[in-house]
Amino acid sequence: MMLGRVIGEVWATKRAGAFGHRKAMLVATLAREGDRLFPTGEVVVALDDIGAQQGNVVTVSWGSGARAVFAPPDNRHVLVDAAISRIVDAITLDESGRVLNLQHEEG
Amino acid sequence: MFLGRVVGTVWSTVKWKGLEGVKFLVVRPYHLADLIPEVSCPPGFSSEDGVVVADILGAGVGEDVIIAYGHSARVALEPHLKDGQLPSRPVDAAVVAIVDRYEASAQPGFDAKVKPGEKKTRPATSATSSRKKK
Amino acid sequence: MILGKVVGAVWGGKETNSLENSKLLQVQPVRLKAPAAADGSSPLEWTISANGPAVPLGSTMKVVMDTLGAGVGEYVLIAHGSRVRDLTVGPEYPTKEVVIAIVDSAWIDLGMDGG
Amino acid sequence: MILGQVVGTVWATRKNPNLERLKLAIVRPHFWYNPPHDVDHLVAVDQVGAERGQDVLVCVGQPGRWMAGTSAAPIEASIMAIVDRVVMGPSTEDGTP
Repeated sequence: MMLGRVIGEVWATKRAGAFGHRKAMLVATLAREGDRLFPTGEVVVALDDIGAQQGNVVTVSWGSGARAVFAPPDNRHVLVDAAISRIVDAITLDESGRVLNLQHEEG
Repeated sequence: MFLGRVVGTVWSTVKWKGLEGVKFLVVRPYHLADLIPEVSCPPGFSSEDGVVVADILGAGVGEDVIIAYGHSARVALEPHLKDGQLPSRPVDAAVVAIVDRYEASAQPGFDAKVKPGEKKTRPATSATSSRKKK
Repeated sequence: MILGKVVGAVWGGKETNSLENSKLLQVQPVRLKAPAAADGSSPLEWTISANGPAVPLGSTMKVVMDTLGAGVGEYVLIAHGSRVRDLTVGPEYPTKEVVIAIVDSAWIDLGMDGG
Repeated sequence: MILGQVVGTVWATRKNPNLERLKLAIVRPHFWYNPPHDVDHLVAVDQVGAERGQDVLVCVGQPGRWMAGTSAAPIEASIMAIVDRVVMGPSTEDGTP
């Protein structure tokens, strides 16, 4: 699983496999140093089933982990390799419990 | 999977059991610039120098091949496997096809640095580079 | 796979018991580079294990698990991944890179590889 | 998935039998995606009939093999969708694209 930030949205009508009504979001994966998040340069497309918005910090699950977000992992009609699994509200930064709050800028 | 050119061979007699009859080839992966001179690739991609791949299709030096990694590489060495059967050859890269011909050309289209809501297009360049097998 | 030269064996008395009686090798990844032929003649063939020319690739040495009895100075092919490890040494070993072949010789076509 | 653009096609007759009759496309990724191999292009099996120039979504791993009907198909990447539109938000303060 990786931390990422939603930076865009992808519309694809002609597609194989059951995306269903779900949106495909463009996600830039993030690394963290101390209390700062910064982009790794990696940008992927992850299917979103939980309503992530532009600017949200999220967790991205890969491969069979991504398919597990939608249905039993060996479910063969969910044809994805990345999915948003959590919208992150805050990150505890250290043992003292300092927290990095993440406001979700709306789109 | 990606395109590369076979540039050499590695011989080995002492190797893991199950790899008999498998050849090892040195392959230099193509870069986008090799395929389409005027197209730049997004930042971040470094250049891989050369990779050794397993082969049972008999690719020769100088031939273009398609290389796959991981599970795809292992099943490439066991074409008779049935769905659900697990491959057993311990390799992580292999030739899955020997290229007859490829064609590639620059295309107008989406540019990564796009302002909200707008899709920029790049001028089309018609140069098409294609490689026939020698 | 990665081609590398065995430059050392890594011994140790104290280790996790999942490493017992396993041999660890220090391997320097190399890039095949044919020596410049005086007359630029056709591709050269050389026995790489006789200290043939090879340019070290990158700085990081790898420590890999030997499965075939490779010795210092020999060249080996290293495969990566937990599935490869499971198929060779077995899942109980704490490594993801194993030797799958000891190299007898290697050949690279000078013209093809652009040096 | 990987967002990219179809820039070419590959024809091959000598290949793994599980790749018969499958169209092989050359894809230029629009972003770096931390590929398992440090190569800046992709060859993907085209499962949806994408044409050259179209933006597509490439899926890596098992889904492509499921589409081909067998886990024994040496398919690492498959084009799973043709992209109609990409909308990117304003680049945020930490310089994300």
